Amino acid sequence: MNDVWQSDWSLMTPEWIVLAVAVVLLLIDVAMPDERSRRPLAWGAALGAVLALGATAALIPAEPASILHGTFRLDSFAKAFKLLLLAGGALALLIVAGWNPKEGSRYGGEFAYLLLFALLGAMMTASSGDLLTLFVSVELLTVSSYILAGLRKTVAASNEAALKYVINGGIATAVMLFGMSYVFGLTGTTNLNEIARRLQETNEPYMLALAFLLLLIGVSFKLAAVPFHMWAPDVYEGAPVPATAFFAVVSKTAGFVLLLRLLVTMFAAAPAEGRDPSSLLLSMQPAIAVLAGLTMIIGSVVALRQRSLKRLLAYSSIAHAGYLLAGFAAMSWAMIDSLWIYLLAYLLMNMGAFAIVSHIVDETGSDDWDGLTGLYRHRPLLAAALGLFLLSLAGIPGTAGFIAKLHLFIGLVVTEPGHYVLAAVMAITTVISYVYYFNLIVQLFFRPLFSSAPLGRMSAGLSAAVVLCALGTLALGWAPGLAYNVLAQFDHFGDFLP
Amino acid sequence: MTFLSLLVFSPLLGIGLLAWVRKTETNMIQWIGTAATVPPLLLSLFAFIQSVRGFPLERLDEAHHWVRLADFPFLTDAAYVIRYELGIDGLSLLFIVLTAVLGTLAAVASLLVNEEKKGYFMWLLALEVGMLGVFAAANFIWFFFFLEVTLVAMFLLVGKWGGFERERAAYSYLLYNGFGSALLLVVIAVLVARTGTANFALLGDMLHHPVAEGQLIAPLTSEARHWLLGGLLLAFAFKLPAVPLHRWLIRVHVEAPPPVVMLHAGVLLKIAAYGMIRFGIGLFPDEFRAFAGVIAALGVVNILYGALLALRQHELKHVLAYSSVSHMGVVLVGLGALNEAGIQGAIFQSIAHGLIAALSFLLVGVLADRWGTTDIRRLGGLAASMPVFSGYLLTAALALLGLPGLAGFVGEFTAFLGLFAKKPILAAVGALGLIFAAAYSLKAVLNVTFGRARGSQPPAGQSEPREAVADLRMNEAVPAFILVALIVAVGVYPQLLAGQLAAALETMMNGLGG
Amino acid sequence: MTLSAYLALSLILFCIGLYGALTKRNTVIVLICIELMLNAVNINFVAFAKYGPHPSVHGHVFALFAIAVAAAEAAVGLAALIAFYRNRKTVRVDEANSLKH
Amino acid sequence: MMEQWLESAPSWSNIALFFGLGALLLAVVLAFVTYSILAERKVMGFMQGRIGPNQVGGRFGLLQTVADVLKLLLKEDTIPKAADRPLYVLAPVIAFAPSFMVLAVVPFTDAFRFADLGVGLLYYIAVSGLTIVGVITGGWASNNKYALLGGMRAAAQMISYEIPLVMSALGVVLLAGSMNLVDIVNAQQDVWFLFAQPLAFLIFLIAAVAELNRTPFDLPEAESELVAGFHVEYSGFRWAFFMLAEYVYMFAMAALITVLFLGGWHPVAFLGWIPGAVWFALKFCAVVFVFIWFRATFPRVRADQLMEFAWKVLLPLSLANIVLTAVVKAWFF
Amino acid sequence: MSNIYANSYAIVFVFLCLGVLLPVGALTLGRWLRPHVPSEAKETTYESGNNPFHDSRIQFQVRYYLFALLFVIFDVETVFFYPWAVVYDQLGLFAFVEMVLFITLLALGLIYAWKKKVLRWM
Repeated sequence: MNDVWQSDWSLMTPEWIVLAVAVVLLLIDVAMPDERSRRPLAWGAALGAVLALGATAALIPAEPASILHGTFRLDSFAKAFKLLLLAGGALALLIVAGWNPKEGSRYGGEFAYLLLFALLGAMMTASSGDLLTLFVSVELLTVSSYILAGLRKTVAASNEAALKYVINGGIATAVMLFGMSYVFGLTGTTNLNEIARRLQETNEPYMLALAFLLLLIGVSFKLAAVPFHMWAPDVYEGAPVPATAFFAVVSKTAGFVLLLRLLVTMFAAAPAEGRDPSSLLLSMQPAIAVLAGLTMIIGSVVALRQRSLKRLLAYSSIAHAGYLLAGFAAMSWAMIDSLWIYLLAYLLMNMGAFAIVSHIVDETGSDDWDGLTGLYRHRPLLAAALGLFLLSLAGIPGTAGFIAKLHLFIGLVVTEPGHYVLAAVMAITTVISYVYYFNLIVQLFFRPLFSSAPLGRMSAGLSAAVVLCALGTLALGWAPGLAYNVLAQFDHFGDFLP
Repeated sequence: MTFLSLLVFSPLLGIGLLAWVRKTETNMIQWIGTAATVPPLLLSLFAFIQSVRGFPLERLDEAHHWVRLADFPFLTDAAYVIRYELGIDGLSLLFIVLTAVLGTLAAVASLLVNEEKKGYFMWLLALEVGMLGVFAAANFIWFFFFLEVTLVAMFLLVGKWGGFERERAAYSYLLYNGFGSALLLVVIAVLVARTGTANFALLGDMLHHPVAEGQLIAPLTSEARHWLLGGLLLAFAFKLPAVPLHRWLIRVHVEAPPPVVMLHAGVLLKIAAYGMIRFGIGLFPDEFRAFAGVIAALGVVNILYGALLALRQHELKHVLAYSSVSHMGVVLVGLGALNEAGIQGAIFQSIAHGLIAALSFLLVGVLADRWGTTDIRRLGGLAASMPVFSGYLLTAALALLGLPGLAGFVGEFTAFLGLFAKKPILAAVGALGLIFAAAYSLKAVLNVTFGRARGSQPPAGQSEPREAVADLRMNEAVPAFILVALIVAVGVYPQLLAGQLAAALETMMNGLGG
Repeated sequence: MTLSAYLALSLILFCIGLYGALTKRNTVIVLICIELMLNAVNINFVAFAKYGPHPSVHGHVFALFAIAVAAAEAAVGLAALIAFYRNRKTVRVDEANSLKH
Repeated sequence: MMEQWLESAPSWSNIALFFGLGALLLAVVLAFVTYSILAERKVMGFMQGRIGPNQVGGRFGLLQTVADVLKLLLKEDTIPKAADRPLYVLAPVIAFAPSFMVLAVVPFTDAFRFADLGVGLLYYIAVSGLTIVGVITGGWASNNKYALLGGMRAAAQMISYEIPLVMSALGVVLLAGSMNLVDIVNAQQDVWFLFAQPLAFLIFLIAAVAELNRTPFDLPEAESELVAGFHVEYSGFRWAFFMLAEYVYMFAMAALITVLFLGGWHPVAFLGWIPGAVWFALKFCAVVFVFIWFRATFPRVRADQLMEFAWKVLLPLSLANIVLTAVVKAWFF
Repeated sequence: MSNIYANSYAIVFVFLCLGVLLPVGALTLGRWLRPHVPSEAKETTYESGNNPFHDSRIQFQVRYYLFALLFVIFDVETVFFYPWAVVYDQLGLFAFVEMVLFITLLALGLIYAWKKKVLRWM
C-alpha cells in the first residue's frame, strides 16, 4: 500500500480543486439563510472551474503518469480533453451566474455545485485508466445531469425532461454496463491497458463483437447519436437553459472522451472475426460510419422544422455529433487531433449561442425564435454576436467552425480509399444546416421588430460568456495557430494507446 | 502589410469608419462607402500599369505562416503547413482590376439604395473584400475563405436589400452556392489531405510531376483525380451557373438591388470561370480532356437555353438574367475547346460580360428607380424622354449581342474560334445562340427605347404621371460612361487583356501538353 | 457449463428488462425494468468473477459499484417521477408529451 | 457435530438431516415464543403490581399461551370483500418466513449452529429486511385506511432504523475483521464488544427495539391511533402469524445481540466450567428481559420524534462511531 | 470448504421451506377446525364502526417517498463499508483516509438533507 502514499497526488490537482470548491459551495449553500441570493455561488463555481483550468494548464508539461494502480491516468489525452471540459464547464457556470428565469423555482444554489460534480465526473472520465473508474465517473456525470435537467421543480417541462433523461440514460447505462461485463469476463481485469493486452489473445470473436456493439450502443445513447437520439431534443428543451448548454457541450465532449477511452483503448488491437487481419475496431468501421451518417442526416433535416431555439440547437448538436462521429469513423492518424479541434470550436460557438438564447428565454419567457426577430434593431452587438456563432456553427470561414470542419474533412479523406461517402454526406448536411442557421440570421437581421418592449440588460455572467465565446470563435477562425500550438503540446496523443 | 493584402483588405477601412457613423447620415455613408472602394481601384490600376510595363507580378507574392494542421513525426516539415498566401498573375490581375472597377461603380450606383444604408455599405465592402481576395488568393484555403465571405455578404445583401421576393432569392442563392462551396470544400480537403499543401503552385507541381508525386502523403489514383476534377467542375457549375443549376441566378438577378447585381453578374459569376480555368485546367490538365466534350456541350446548351428563354421574357431583368446564363455558356464553350483560343476566349468573355452586365444592370437600376418597373410591356418610347439613358441602353444591347468593336465580340469570337477548331458541328449549333442574342437584346431594348411611349405609369413615390422623367444623373452617367469606355477599349484593343494573359496561358497550355 | 448457464440467465433477464423498459407505459415499471437490466449485469459480473476464463475479484467489486450506482439512479429516477406526478398527476410515460416532437 | 455435517459432501440425506434439525429448532423457537409471551405478561404484571396470567396451567399460568393459540386456531377467518385476496393471503407468509430464515446463521454455541456463511451478518440484515415487504403487503391488501397507514408507517420506521442498525454493527465487524458470526463470537473471547463498542451497542439496541416494532417504538400498531396498524383486518391464525413473526424476530434479535455484543457462548471469567449453551441462554434471556422491561417502562414516542430520532441522532452517532472505531483501531492496534 | 458453502446454502433453503411450510400447514389445519360462516357484515372493511367511505388507497404524503429515497441511498452506500471493515487490518492507514473521505461525503449528504428540511416528519 505504500505506493499509494508515494503516488504523485499533484496529478489530480484539477480534480481536487473542483471537488473542494463543490463541497465548500454546498456547505455555504446549506449554511446560508434562505432568503439570501445564491448567485455568488455560481460565480464561485465558475472561479473554481477557472482555477482548475489553470491547474490543468500547469500540468501540461508533466510526463504521462498513472497513479492509484493505474486507475487514474494523466496522459496527454486526459490533459487535452480536460482543458475542453473545464473551459466548457466554466462557460456554463458563467451562464448559470447570469441566469435569471422568469418562471420556475427560485435561483437555487444546487445548480452551481451539481454542475461542478458533473464536471468532476467528466474530468475523471478523461483520466480513467480503468473500466470501473470510467463507469463510476460517467455515472457521476449523468446522475448529476438528471438532477440538473429537473431542477425547475414546479415546471412540468423540466420534470418531464428529467424523467425522460433518467429513463433513457438508465437504459443506456445498463446496456453499456452489460457490454462491460462481457469485456470483463473475457479478460478478468478492469484495467484498460491490461484489457487491451488480453483481448489480443482472446478467441471469442462473437462475444467480443457483442460486447463492442453493446458498448457502442450505450455510448451512442450518451452522444445522442441517431437512432438513439430521441431523448435529446425533449431533454434539451425542458431543462433550464444553462443545463442545456452544459449537456450540449460538456456532456457531449465527455461522451466522445468516453468513446475514445473505451472503444479505442480496448478494441484498437483486438482481433476481429473471420480471416480479416485488421482489428475489431477497424472491422466495425462501417457500422460507426452508418451511425455517423444517419446522425448527420436526421439531425440536420429535423432541425429544419424547429422553431424552438432550444430544440433547434438540440438537433443542431445532434448533427454536430454526427460530424464528430464521422471524424471518429475515419480513424485516420489525425483522429484525436481533429476531434479535439472540433470540440473546441463546438464549445465556443455553442456556449455563446446558448448564453444568448438564455437571455432571450429569460426575457421573453419563451424559446420560440420570434424572440430573436429584429434583435438587430435595438441590440446590434448581441445580434452580431449571435450571427457570428451561427455562422461558425454553419462552418463559414473566418470562424472557429470552419477550421474545425476542414480538419474533419481532411481526416476523412486523408487515407486511401478515403471516406468519400461520409465526406459527401457531411458536405450535404452542412448545406442543409445553412438553411436553419440562416433562418435565424434572417430573423435577427431582416425582419421587423417582433415586440416593442426591448430586451433588458444582459447580466454580467451572460455578457462575459458571450464576449469570451465570440473572441474565441473569432480567434480560432483567424488565428487557428493559437489552438494548434496548444494541441502541439500533446504530441498527437502518442501516449494514448499503451 | 504588403501590397496585395493592402489591395484586398483596404475596403475594411471603410467598414471600420462606417461603424462610427450614425445611421441617419446617409450622405456621409454614401461618401465613405464610395471612397472606401477607391483604394483597391487605385492599387489594382497601379499594379496593372506596372505589369504592362513589365513588372514581374511574382514579386508581389506574400506568404506568412498561418497554421500547421498536423506535424506528425512521419510527415515532412512542410506538410500541412497552411500559409496566408496571396499572389497574382496576369489572369488574376485582370479579374482584380475588373472587380475594383465594378466595385467603385457599384458603390457610386448605390445612391439608389436608401434603406439602412450603413449596413448595406458595410456588406457591400465586405463583398468586395471577398471578391478581391478570391482572385488574389494563392492558396486553396484562402480562396475558399474569400469565396465564403462573398456567400454570406451576398445572402445578406440580397435578403435584406432586395426586392419583393428577396428572402426566397437569398435562400436559393445560399443553397445552390452552398452546395457548390461544400463540394469544393470536399475537393479541397482531399487535395490538402493527400498533398499536405494548399498552395496552387505547389499543388500543381505535386500533381503533375512524377517525382513530386512521390511526396504525396497518400496516393491519388487516376480515378480519384477524375472524381476530384468532376467535383471541382460541378462545384463551379453551381456557381457559374450551368443549366440546369441556374434557377438561383434568375431569382437573384431579379430580386437583388441593382448595384449588387452589377457586382454579382460582373464578378461573382466569373469566379466560377476563374476557378474552372485555374483549378480545372491548372491542376488536372490531363483529366480535363475527358470532360472537355461534356463542358463544350453544356456550354452550347447554356447558350441556346439562355437565349431562347431570354427571348420570351417580358421583364428586362429576366432578359438580362437569361442572357447571363447564355453568356456564361460561351465561357464553357471556350473551356471545352481546350485550346489556346478557346481558353483565351473564355477569359475574354468573362471580363467582357462582367463589364457589359454591370452596365446593363446599372441602367436597369436607373429604370427601376425612375419608373418603378422594368416590365418591357409597360415601358416604351424612352428615347424621347430619356435620350442619354436610351443611348447607353442601346450601347449595352449592342455589346450584349456581340457587335464587333465592342468587348462582347472579342470573347465570343475567340471562344467559338477555339471550338470550331475542335468540334465544328457543336460550334455551329452554339453559334446559333449568337443570333438569338441579337434578337432578344434588340427586341427588349428597342421596345423600351423606341416603342410606343407608355407614359402612364407613375414612378415609385410620385403620385402624378410623369411627363418628363429625369434622364441619367451625373452619378449614373459617369459610371455608365466609364463602363462603355472600357467596353469599347477592350473591343477595339483586346491586346490590352491578351498581353496580360500571355504568360498565364502559356503555362496552362504547357500543362495541357501543347 | 456452469458459466454459460449463468450467462444465459443474465441474458434472458437483460432482454426481459430491455423489452419492458422500451414497451411499458408505467414509469415505475420502466424503472424496475432498468433495475432488472442492471441486475442481469451484476449476475454477469459475479459469474465471470467466479467461473470465467480469468476468475478475478474485480468482478465482485464491479458488481458492488454497479449496485450502488443503480441505487443512485433509481433514487433520482423516483425523485423525478414524484416531481412529475405532482405536476401532472400521472405516472404514464406516454402522457409525458408536453414537449413538442 | 454440526461442523462435520457441514463439511461432508452435500447430498439429499444431508438435506433431510438439516430438515430435521431445522424442524427441531422451529419447535424450540415456537416453545420460546409461547413462553416469552407468557413471560412478558408475567413480568409486566409484576412490574405493574399485578400477578398476570394465573388460571390456565397452574399458578403460573403455564398453559395460558397454549390456550390462546388454540383459541386462535379455532377462530373464524374472515377476508374483507374489498381486500386484494391473493396478496392478503400471502402477506403473513412473507412476513413470517424471513423471520425464521435469519435463524439459520445464528450460532447458539460452538457446536449447535447451522449455516456457516462468510457473510452471516450481511445475510441476517438482508433477509430481515424482507419482512417489511410482508407488512406493507398486508396493509395494502387489506384495503383499509388504518391498515395502509399502519403499513406505511411500519415501512418508514423500519427502513429508517435499518440504517443505524446496520451502521452500528459495522463497529463490531471492524473489530472482529469478519462478517462471519462465529468469528465475531470468537473475537470476543477476552473482551465483549459490549465494552469495546458501548456506543454501537446502545445504538444497536435502540434500533433493534424499533425494528421489532416494540414499545416505545410501536407506532405501526398503536392501538389508540391506528386501531391495530397493518393487521387490523386480520383475524384468527393469519393474525397469529404476524404476531408469531414478531416474536420470532425478538428471538432472533436477542440472539444476534448476544452474538454481536455479549460474547455469545463465551463464559464470564473464571466460570468456564458452566457450558456455553447455558451462558448463551443466560445472556439471551437477559436481552429478552430488557425488551420486556422497556415495554413496561417507556411511553410511546410521537411519530415525528420517532423518525427524526433515527436520522438526526442515531445516524450521525453511528457514523461517528465508525470513524471513532477506525481511529482507535488504526492508532492503538 | 466448498462443501461448507454448499451445505450452508442448503440449510438456508431448508429454513426457507420450513418458514413457508409452517404457516401453510397451520392454516390448512385451521381450515379443517375453524368455523366458516361468512356474512355481509363480516366482510365489510373495518372503519371503527362507520360505513367505509372513499377508496382507502389514498395518496400519501411525499415525505414517505423522501425517506424511502434516503434509505435507498444510505443503505446501499453502507454496502461499501462492510468489505472495507473486513479488510481494514490489511489495508491500514490508506483505507482509513479513504473511508473518512467517504463518510465525510455521506455526512455531507445527510447535512444537506437536514438543512433542506427533508428529515422533518411533520
